[in-house]
Parts: sequence; C-alpha cells; structure tokens
Amino acid sequence: MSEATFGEYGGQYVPEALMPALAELEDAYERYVRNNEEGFMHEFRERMADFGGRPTPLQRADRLSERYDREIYLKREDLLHGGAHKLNNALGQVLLAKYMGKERIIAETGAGQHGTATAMAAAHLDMPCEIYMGRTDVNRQRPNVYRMRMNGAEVTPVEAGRGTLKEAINATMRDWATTVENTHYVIGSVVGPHPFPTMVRDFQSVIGREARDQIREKAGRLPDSVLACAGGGSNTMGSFHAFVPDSVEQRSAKDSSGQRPRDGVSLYAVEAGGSSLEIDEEEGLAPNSATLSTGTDGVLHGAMTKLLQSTDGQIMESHSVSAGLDYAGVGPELSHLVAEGRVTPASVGDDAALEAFHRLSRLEGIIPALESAHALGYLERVAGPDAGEYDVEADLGDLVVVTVSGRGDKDLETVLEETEKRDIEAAPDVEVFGQ
Amino acid sequence: MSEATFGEYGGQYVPEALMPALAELEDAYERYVRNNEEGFMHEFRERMADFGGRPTPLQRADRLSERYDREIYLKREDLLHGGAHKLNNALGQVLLAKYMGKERIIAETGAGQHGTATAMAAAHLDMPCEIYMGRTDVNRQRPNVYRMRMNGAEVTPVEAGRGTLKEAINATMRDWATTVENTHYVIGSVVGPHPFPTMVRDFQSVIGREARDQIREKAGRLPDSVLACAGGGSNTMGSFHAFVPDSVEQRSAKDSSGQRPRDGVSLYAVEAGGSSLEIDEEEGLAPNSATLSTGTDGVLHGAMTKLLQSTDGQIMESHSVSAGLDYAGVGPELSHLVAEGRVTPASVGDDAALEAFHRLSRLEGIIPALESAHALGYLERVAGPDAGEYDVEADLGDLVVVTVSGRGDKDLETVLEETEKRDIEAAPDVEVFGQ
Amino acid sequence: MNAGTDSEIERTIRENHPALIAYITAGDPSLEETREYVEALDRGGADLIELGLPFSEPIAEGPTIQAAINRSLEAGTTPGAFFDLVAGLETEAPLLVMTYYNMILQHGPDADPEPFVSRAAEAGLAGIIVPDLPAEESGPLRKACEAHGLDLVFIVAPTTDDERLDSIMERTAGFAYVQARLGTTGARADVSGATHDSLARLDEYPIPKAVGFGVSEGDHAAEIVSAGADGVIVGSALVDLIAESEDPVAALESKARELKAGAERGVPEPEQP
Amino acid sequence: MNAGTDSEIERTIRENHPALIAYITAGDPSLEETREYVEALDRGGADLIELGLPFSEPIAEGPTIQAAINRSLEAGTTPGAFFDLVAGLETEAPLLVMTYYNMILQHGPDADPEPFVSRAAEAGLAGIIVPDLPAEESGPLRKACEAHGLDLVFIVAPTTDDERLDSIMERTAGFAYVQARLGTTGARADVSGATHDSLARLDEYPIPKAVGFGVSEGDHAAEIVSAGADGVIVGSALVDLIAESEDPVAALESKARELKAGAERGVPEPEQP
Ligand SMILES: Cc1ncc(COP(=O)(O)O)c(C=O)c1O
Ligand SMILES: Cc1ncc(COP(=O)(O)O)c(C=O)c1O
Repeated sequence: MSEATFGEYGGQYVPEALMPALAELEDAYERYVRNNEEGFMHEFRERMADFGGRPTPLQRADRLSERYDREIYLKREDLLHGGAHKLNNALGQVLLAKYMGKERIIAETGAGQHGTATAMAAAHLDMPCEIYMGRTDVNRQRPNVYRMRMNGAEVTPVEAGRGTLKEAINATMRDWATTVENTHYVIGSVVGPHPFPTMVRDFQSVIGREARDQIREKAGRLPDSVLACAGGGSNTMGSFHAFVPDSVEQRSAKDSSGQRPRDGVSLYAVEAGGSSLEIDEEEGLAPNSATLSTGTDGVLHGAMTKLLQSTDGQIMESHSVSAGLDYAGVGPELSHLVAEGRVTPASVGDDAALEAFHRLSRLEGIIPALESAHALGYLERVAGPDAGEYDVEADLGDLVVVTVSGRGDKDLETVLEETEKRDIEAAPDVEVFGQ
Repeated sequence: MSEATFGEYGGQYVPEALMPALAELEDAYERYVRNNEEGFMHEFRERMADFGGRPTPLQRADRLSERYDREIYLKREDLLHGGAHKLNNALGQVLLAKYMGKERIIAETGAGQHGTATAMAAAHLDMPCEIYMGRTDVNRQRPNVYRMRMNGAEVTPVEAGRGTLKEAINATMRDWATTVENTHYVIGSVVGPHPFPTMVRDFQSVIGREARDQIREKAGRLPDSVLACAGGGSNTMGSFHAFVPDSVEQRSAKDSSGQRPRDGVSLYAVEAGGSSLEIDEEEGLAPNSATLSTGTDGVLHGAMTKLLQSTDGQIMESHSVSAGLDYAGVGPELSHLVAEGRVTPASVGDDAALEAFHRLSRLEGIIPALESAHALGYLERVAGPDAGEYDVEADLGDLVVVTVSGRGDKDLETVLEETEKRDIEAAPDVEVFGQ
Repeated sequence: MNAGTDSEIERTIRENHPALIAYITAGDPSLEETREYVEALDRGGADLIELGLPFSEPIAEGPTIQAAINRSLEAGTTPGAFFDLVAGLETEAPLLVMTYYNMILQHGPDADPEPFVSRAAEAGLAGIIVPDLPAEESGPLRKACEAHGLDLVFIVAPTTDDERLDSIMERTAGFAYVQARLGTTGARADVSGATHDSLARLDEYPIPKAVGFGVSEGDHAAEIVSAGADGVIVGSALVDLIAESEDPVAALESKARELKAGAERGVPEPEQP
Repeated sequence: MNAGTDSEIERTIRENHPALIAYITAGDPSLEETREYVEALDRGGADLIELGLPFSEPIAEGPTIQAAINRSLEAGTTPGAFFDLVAGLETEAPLLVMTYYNMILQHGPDADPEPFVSRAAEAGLAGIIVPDLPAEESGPLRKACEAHGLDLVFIVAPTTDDERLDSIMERTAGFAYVQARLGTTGARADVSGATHDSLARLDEYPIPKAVGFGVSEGDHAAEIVSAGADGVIVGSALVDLIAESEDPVAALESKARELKAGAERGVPEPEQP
C-alpha cells in the first residue's frame, strides 16, 4: 500500500464515517492507478491526450530568456482543455470514480478552475456532478459558474462564513459524509486525507514527466531549476515530482557526464505573498497565502500539514489577488519536501504577480493565470533588471523551467481592477474606450 | 507562381498603391512558404507546436457518436493557443512579415478572435501591432479588446458605418494603403486579394492534414464527411484542403482497398443561417451570413467571390448570433469549390447553433465557439432524433469529422442573453443565483 | 456487566442508565451564558454534558451547530477562557469537551496534544470527543488522555466495517459514540434505520453505547434506548433552543427532562425470571 | 504632343491646360443638389467633373468622402437615379463617374461590366475611374469602355514600380491619375514630395497627367502644375464645402475659380526661343 504520510505530514484526519471510503479509494488507487488494472492508466492517458490536449508544449520563451540572460522554458499547462492543469487531476478522479462504480461526483471550487475542470470531466464521462462554491466566489466568478452550468453540473452556493474556498471544502466534506456510499469527492489539489495527496500528485505528475523529457530533448540536459506556483500545491507537485530524485546528492552519486545539471535540479515553490507576509491574529486574517514560508504545523481538511492559523489553532482567512492560490493550507508532501530542504519555498506578492502577468502577456503573447504569474514574478525578483532591490537570493542557474499552470482569460476583470488601483510596471494603458 | 484565381473567383481588386505590396507578398509567399527558403516553414511549424500547441487532438466524441449512431470525431482547434484556429494563420503571417523585413503589423477584427490571435503572434515575435475594430464590436467584445491591449497591441475603434467587421476591414485597408512600405496587413481569413486566400489556406491547412492522418490512425480509414463552419472560410478551407483530392472521382480512380471511404470524402461548409435566409433589400440587411448558399457573384475586399449584396451592388449588413461568422463575403476558393460541386454549402440558424452549443457543452464537456456550434448544429439537423422535421438531406455517412474551430468562453455572455430570449433545447437553467 | 471501571463517564452512564448526554457549543452566545445553560441541563437531568470548543472549520457539523460555532467565535471564545469556565463549573454531570483535532494540537508548541489534555484534566473535564480524529491517527492523543485519566471517546459510523469496528471499540473509552446516520449533526424528525443495525452490531461489545446525530425528541430517545442503546446524545435540538427560545435556561432544563423521560420510557421491562 | 486624340477627356485637358478636375459625391446630400453643385463647378471653371457613385465599402476614401458617401447612401442614391441625373446635365465640362468595381459589375446580370458602361455612355459620361480596379483585372471593363467610347482612367501610385508603370500608362485613357501620396483621399496642407518624383517618372509618357489625393488649395495646384502636371484633381476640399458651407453653390464656384487660377499660376513661363 502507498504510504499515508510524508514524514510527519499527511494522514487521514476525517470523521469516522469517511474512513471506509478512503480505504476503498486507496484500494482503487492501488489497483487502477498504480497497477493499471483493467487498463485504467491507458484509458486515462488516452483521454488526456484526445480530450485534454496532452502533451502540452515546453516552449522556449525568447524574450524572457533575453531579459533574464539565461534559458527560460515555459511548460504550457495553459493550453490544456479548460485552461489550466486542473483537468489532469479532475479527469483522473472522475474516471477512477467510474471504475469504482460511483454514480455521482462532488467537488469544491474556489475561483472555479477546479470546478470547471471537474464539470468538464464529468460531462465527458457522463457522470452527474455537483460543485460547491462559496457565495462570495459564486458572485465574483460568474463566468466559471456559467461554464459549470453549461457542462451540466449543479452549482451549490455555500452561504457559511466568508463564502470562499475553505467553506466550500467544508460543505463538500459534509455532502460526502452523507452520500459517501455512491459519491466520489474529487478533491482539487494535493490536499486532504490520504490517499488524495498521493493520488492527485500522480495524476498531475505528467506535467513534470513531460517537461523533463522535453527539456532534455530541447536543451540536451536537465534544468538547473524548476519554478511553479503553489496554492494547494497540485501544480507544484505535478511539476516537481519527476525532478525530485534529481537532487544534488542523488545526482552526484551518478556518473558526471555533461548531461546532468550543474548541481541537481533546484525546485522552487512560489506562493502568494499577497499584500504582506504579516498576520493579523486579532482579525484572524493572513493577507497572504504563503503557507510554506510562514505557516505552522497543524491539521486541516484531513491532513497534518503547514497551515496559516492563529496561535489558538483557528484557521486564518488567507488572501491573494489570485483566487486559485488563496488557501490557508498546502499539500502535506510539499510541507515535507520543504522541511527536508528538497523544495525551496518562496513567495511573491500581489503587485509583483500583476506585473509579471502583464510582462508575459506583452513580451511573449501568453496571458498567464494570475496564479502562474506568481512563479514568473519570482523570476523577475531574482533575475530581473531590478533584482538588486529585493532581498531575494536564489541561484536559479542557466536553464530554468517555469510552469504556466493556466491561462489568464479568467483573470481579466480582476487584473483590470487591481491594475487600476496600483502603479504596475509593464501594464498597458487599459483605458476603457469611450462609447 | 501561384494562381491568382480559383476558376472565376479570386483576383486582386485593390487600389493600385497596394499592388506592389501584393507582388512582394506573393514573392515572399512563394519563397518562404512554398519553397521553405531560410527554413521558414520549419520555424513556423516549430513555433506552432511550441507556442501554439499543435498538433491539436482528433477526439472521438463518445456521446455524440451514440446520439447520431455513427462515429463522430472532433478536430479540437479550440485547444490552440488563444482558443481558436485563428493563430495558425496569424502566426504564419506575422512570421512571414518578419522574414520580409516589415516593421509593423496591422489587422482587422470583428469579434476579436483574429485580433487577439494576431496580437499574441505579434507579441511573441516582437512586432508592433495595431488592430482595427468597429466601434460596436469594441463595445460588445471588451474582454477581447483587453486581451489585445495586454498583448501590447494598439486597438483602434472604427467609427464608420455600423462599426462592425466590414468597416474594420475597410479601415485596415486604408491604413495599409498609407503604410504599405513597412507594414504587413494580416488578413484574418481566406479572403482578400491574391495571394491572401491561397496563403491563409496554406497556413490553415494543417487542420485537415492532421485530421486526415489522425482519422486514418484512429479509424483506419478516411472519413465519409468533414463538417466545418464557414465565415470567411479559413476554418473551412483549413479543414477541407487536405481532403479536397479525396473526391469520389479522384478516389475511384485509385485502388479500391477497404482503406478508402465509401464514396470519397464529402465536404460540408456550414454557414450562419442567422434568423432567416430572406434578405431585406430596402434596409440593406441580410439577417444571415449564408453567403455560399444565397449569395451572388461580385467583388468585395479585393476578390471576386460570392457576396450578400443588393441588386445594385451595395454590400448587405449580415447577421449571425456568432460574431465570427458575421461577414457578407466568403473566400473565393470556397465559392469555387461550391460552384464545382466539391463542397456542399449548408446553413444553420441562430437557434440551432445555440442548441448545439449547449448540447456539446453538456454531452461532451467541451464548450464550443458559437461559430463551431453551427457545424455541430448541422449534424443534429441531419442526423439528430428530430432530423425528420427539417428539410435537410445529406448523406454524412458513418464516419464524420467535425472541426471545433474554437472554444466558447468568449461567447458566454451572448449565449446567456440569447438563450434567455428563446426556448432552447438542451440549455441548462442559467438563472443568476441570488446575491 | 463490568461495573468496576475506573472511567467516571462509563460509571455515570451505567449508574444513570439510560443516560442523557447533552451537547451545547461553549461561548454561544457567550461563555457567561454557557455557564447558565450547563447548569440548566444539569438540573434537567442530563447525565453527561459535552461542551463544544469552537473550531473555524467544523466539517462534521450541520447548519445548526455551524451557526452556534460562528456565534461563539464571533464572541471571541478562546481555549483559555473555555478552560477557565469549565474549571469554575460545579455540575453533577461529568463534562466532556468536543472539538477538532487542530484545536488540541495548537494548545502547546510543536503540534503536541499533551498540553491540551493536561489543561483539560486540570479543568476537571472527564473526556474528549474529536470528530475528525479516527482511531488510526489517535495514538498521541490517546496516550496523553491515558496519562491524564481522561476518556477519549470514538465514534462508530454506519459505514464502519467490522474490521475497523474492533479497533474502534478496543480504543474508545467512556462509551462508544454511535453515529445514528450518515451525514452531519442536526436535529431530524425520525430515528434512522441505521441506528438499529449499528446497535445490533455493537451488542457484543461490553462498553456502553450512546447514539447521537439527529436525536431531537423524547420519543426518539425512547426508540433508541429500546433498540439497545445505553444513552442518547442530543445536540442540535438544544442549540436550536439557545438560538430561538425566549428563555433558553428554562427551555433547556425542560427539554432535558423530556429527553431523559423519553430515554427512560425506552427501557425494556425486565424479563420475568 | 499628339493633339489628334479621339478622347474627349484628353482633348479637354489639352485645350484647357492646365486642367482643373473636380470631384464630388453624387447624391450628397441629394441628387437634386448635386445638379446645382455640378453646374456651379462648371461655372467656376472646372474642366472635368468626376461624380462619385456611392458604394457601401469605399476602401480608397478618407473620412471626408466616406462621410459624403454615407450621406448619399442614406439619401437613397441608386445607380439608376444617378444615370438619370447625369443624362439631364448640360455642362461644358465632360463628366466622369468614379465608383467601385462591384457597382459596375452588378448593373446587369452575371457580374458583367458591359451593361453599366453602356448605360454610362448613353447618359453621356465620358470616362470611368475605378479605384479598386488595377490594370491586371481591368480586361472586361476596358473592353466594354472601348466598345462604348468611354475612357477608363487608371491610377499611378507612388509605389507603382517601373514595370507596372508601363502597363498602366499603356492602358489608361483620357489621362493618367497620379496619386500624390500614399493613403486615401483627403485634403492635406501641403504637396507631397512623392508628387514631384512621380511626375518626373511620367515625363516620358505622352498622355496627360493629373495629380490628385490631397490637393486642396490654389497654391498646391500651382506647385503641382509647375512640377509638370497637366491637371489637378480636387475632391475632399470640395466635399468639405458641401458639408460645411452655408452656401455650397457659391462656395464651390469660387473654390473652383481659386483652384483653376492657382493651376494657371503654375504654368512655367515659356522659355525664350
Ligand atoms: C491556474 C492555476 N494555477 C495554480 C492553482 C493553484 O492550485 P494548486 O496549487 O493545487 O496547483 C490554481 C487553482 O485554482 C489554478 O487555477
Ligand atoms: C472560432 C471561430 N470559428 C470560425 C470563425 C470564422 O472564420 P473563418 O470562416 O475564417 O474560419 C471564427 C472567426 O472569428 C472563429 O473565431
């Protein structure tokens, strides 16, 4: 069986009623995903190719390479069906639910990316689907709500609390606790109780597997570093998993042909720094979601991991200009890899992410998701022309892969609004033309 | 040199000032595109793969296949970078302009799809870019305006006339007539003066080339028919070009192994039937853009082709619920192929397109562009459960390829609005959840 | 049955069989009022009282208790103040704390449950219920509870299979919390069929069983007890009274009486020897 | 120079050298008013008058003439009414029609230009200018024009290379329309350098050259004629007067006078023999 924990992180902190479902899921995961019973993985890969559009390209970013004076390659998950890496996981889980004989799919969503991916996968595989979404998110992410509805999913607004992702997860867990016998809960990131973090990572790991092959093909060697944004961490773990063994230690044990990277492949998980890394204990507010950098150990949504929490243990309201990173927890495996030193946590604030959004749009003709813009913002902080001004030191090396986890069409309104409030370098004049 | 005409259609009906630019373009097209000088085609294909996401999948549509009791495959141009087939052409032309030493790109856009594709390509290739867009379109297609701006393009609203695509083309031609020496005009479809129709077709023909290989790989034979929506016709010609030689006549001359389709590959160009195929001469209004089905020969925007025009020769205002099909002309090669009988023109009205939009979203988890929904609507009219009710006869055969030319994210608002006005089968309840 | 247990909770259930276990959320709407409500429940005949220590992500609760938790958090309830309240309470009924695992981990440094348990023992609590802590993950907390003489109560769900049942029943202390139905807490209008099945499955285990999730009326209590339960657990129905009644103190006391009477009605007539 | 041409237009230019060619859009704001404006231009000394037959897609026009065309189309101008107007005009200056090729194709069935030319000849028009018809595509129309004795005037652009120049100059009839600068029609404040270059290139061809695109003042006319042109073509400046002047008839007449006088000022003093 797969390990339920990653060092001290992970586990299964859920109500007893769900434990048998987790056991059943673990069993199905072992059989279908790990041992490819009934050709599950074959079908999954074929559907990800034909329906999802895999493989996604690894593209050399000419102008970023120039700007940062090193080779920058972009892993283009923005080209996946639905517009983000989320489908890798959603399709995997919905297909698995089908193999398990489940009759209904539920999922939570924050910004709506995981919800739309799940709704698409459920429509594709003809499964009834219900998506829980906080009231605030329903109101501010209308287009995604409509997309889900058009794919035939029910969208259920969650009125509790501040009506965002955290509350949506709680509501989905409650639904699951009631309907667990015929329903599968498609968790949207590498979070939640075992086996979710492992399984979601496996479904997402195609990102890094492809990127690893592609960079060797294109650049003739492994990269010096890989950068990916981290919310719950599915994009991060998906991007990193294939590279985790390429560490300094493990690689220096191998032969030292020119094929290997300088010092192993460094892995940078870039979180949302929001407006500040300080926490407002009084208000229960963390104006960021830099869990790996600033969080403390605790249990949330079924797993022991790093959290943004008060000293009493109440979970903080997190914040980021990018809704998809706006979560107070993070995947337990990522917490572990950071604790071990294999993954370096980093964070980039709202302003730098907005700048990076505009920069990539303008220089490369790719409008990235605001989430992905965080990883690009880190590149600028470390290697940009004004890098000296920031207190960020990182040795990214000469060959860098950045995962563009999604496209930014969904973010246009937010970006316009937020850009107008600030003085953002690289932003175009987005005056609304007179009527 | 390439032929300037297709039978009686095509030609170069432009102001004298532009003729030398057309000659220069023709020369560049011959050298770079047809003869791959300086490795142009190699670079083009590589960029289309890495930046654009080619090849796009050919996906078996399981539930449509069931519904229509035949094998339905979807060519997934909706997965291309930018969300539509438009990039195939835009990137080709911007790259060609670069090889030609041009310093500036201009383009027209209606709904904004070609404009965004061109802006993306220009950003990617570091070329200054200006997009002309009718005032009405600017006002109703804000998100696309913002996308272009974010990619660094200027967007110039055209105040003339009704402020739609026709006027935008006129304005771009005027700019070009002034700046022709250093500027390339990236025409957005297989229209305009020679060599545009031929060149744009060649850039788009990758759609059909891939689809032809993919269907042989997946189904073991050529399809019985290929369906594609037609506005200007770049998606149509791109989808059909590789199949044009697979006609009954030409194929029956070959050996009759089981590999060939029943009777050659039938090609259906599906235009927008709008609200009616009747024309209002008085108002100068055609409430459709079914040019191939109802148009007459004439000269528009540089070419002799089929047009929607009054008996005096004034061009009609066309109409379709789908902005990308809303054009009173059509590519001259398509006019020719229809005249020759190789391509069958068909049309599908607004309602049927909206239905098909919802049907694909719900059954397959793919939200198509409203343009593409027209091709899918034709499938329903011919082969759907209520096919008997419509006066549409077509022998599509057992193996059908439909090109999904783009994704429908851009159409959500229109679809919501238009769906609410009508009684559309397959539409979900899209009530706006209370605040 | 073995009456010689050193568990105060188990002893209490046996001595007051069939037992009424009452839940309310501490700090809803204030800790001061909680004190009065606890005393009212005690007077009304509750044999054990569970106090919810509010956590921001109450994934096992239905809307009623979610709302109570929100009210409590908004009132500023902290673990420190909670323990102070508990330490000052003098009820006949032993008290348990019901909270989520993260609250327990954060009471001291290093995500260690021991400081919480130590403080709970000091405040006089007799047991702990943690809805998001299944048997598998309970090692550290159980160890601390054993060290401090507190009962860690586990929940048995309708989905719990026989294999897991053994391990839960082996570990649970004080009583087994039998979840009456799938889903979250919340008052229901009937008794679930699953309750009967669960109680039948548990018959062989010597530890007392108390049924919760959805119990709201005396008649439910009667039915549950007659199906073999040693106690009934009532939460949402009491929380509703706190939120809606004009005189919650009186309402709680009389509701406790009704429930306790119901439970007693359910006791089967002793068979003739 | 060869004065023995059978082209009325060419003869008119030679006889009135340097010639003023005036353009207005027919039907702007109504055909009735167009009649008065044509007569005014004729009185003012225009040697040739071009009438624009409006087409919905005037890709070669700048904003001024675009607007005029829109006004005309909104007033309901049709080719039939246009020809009726022309047939009734009695001006000293020969008349030309300027329109787009599709208008010519649609006058009869089967996209054939002949019916249009035949009707134009019947109405007394002397020539046709088609801004979107380059020499290469002009075969059918030229044939019809020759058959009906109309001049088909071609445009020479600043971008026209020497190779194409020959073929244009070979085909153009009446005069060569020399496009003064790149771009669309529209009044400008100066004379483009391109004009001088173009005229120099055309020197060797015997047919008269008239310069248009941007000419708006007498001084421009003078400069152009002194650079070797046989005539100047003025359009947008006149259309502006129609749109803006309080008395367009008087304004047009006096503007024509100014332009004609300007052109004449440009004629080089005859060299001393
Ligand atoms: C484009 C994109 N990137 C990243 C994320 C963050 O999620 P995760 O960290 O699980 O990849 C999201 C979440 O919605 C997303 O939409
Ligand atoms: C998705 C899509 N399909 C089709 C079209 C129609 O254009 P064409 O006929 O040139 O393919 C458009 C034009 O914008 C489009 O966006």
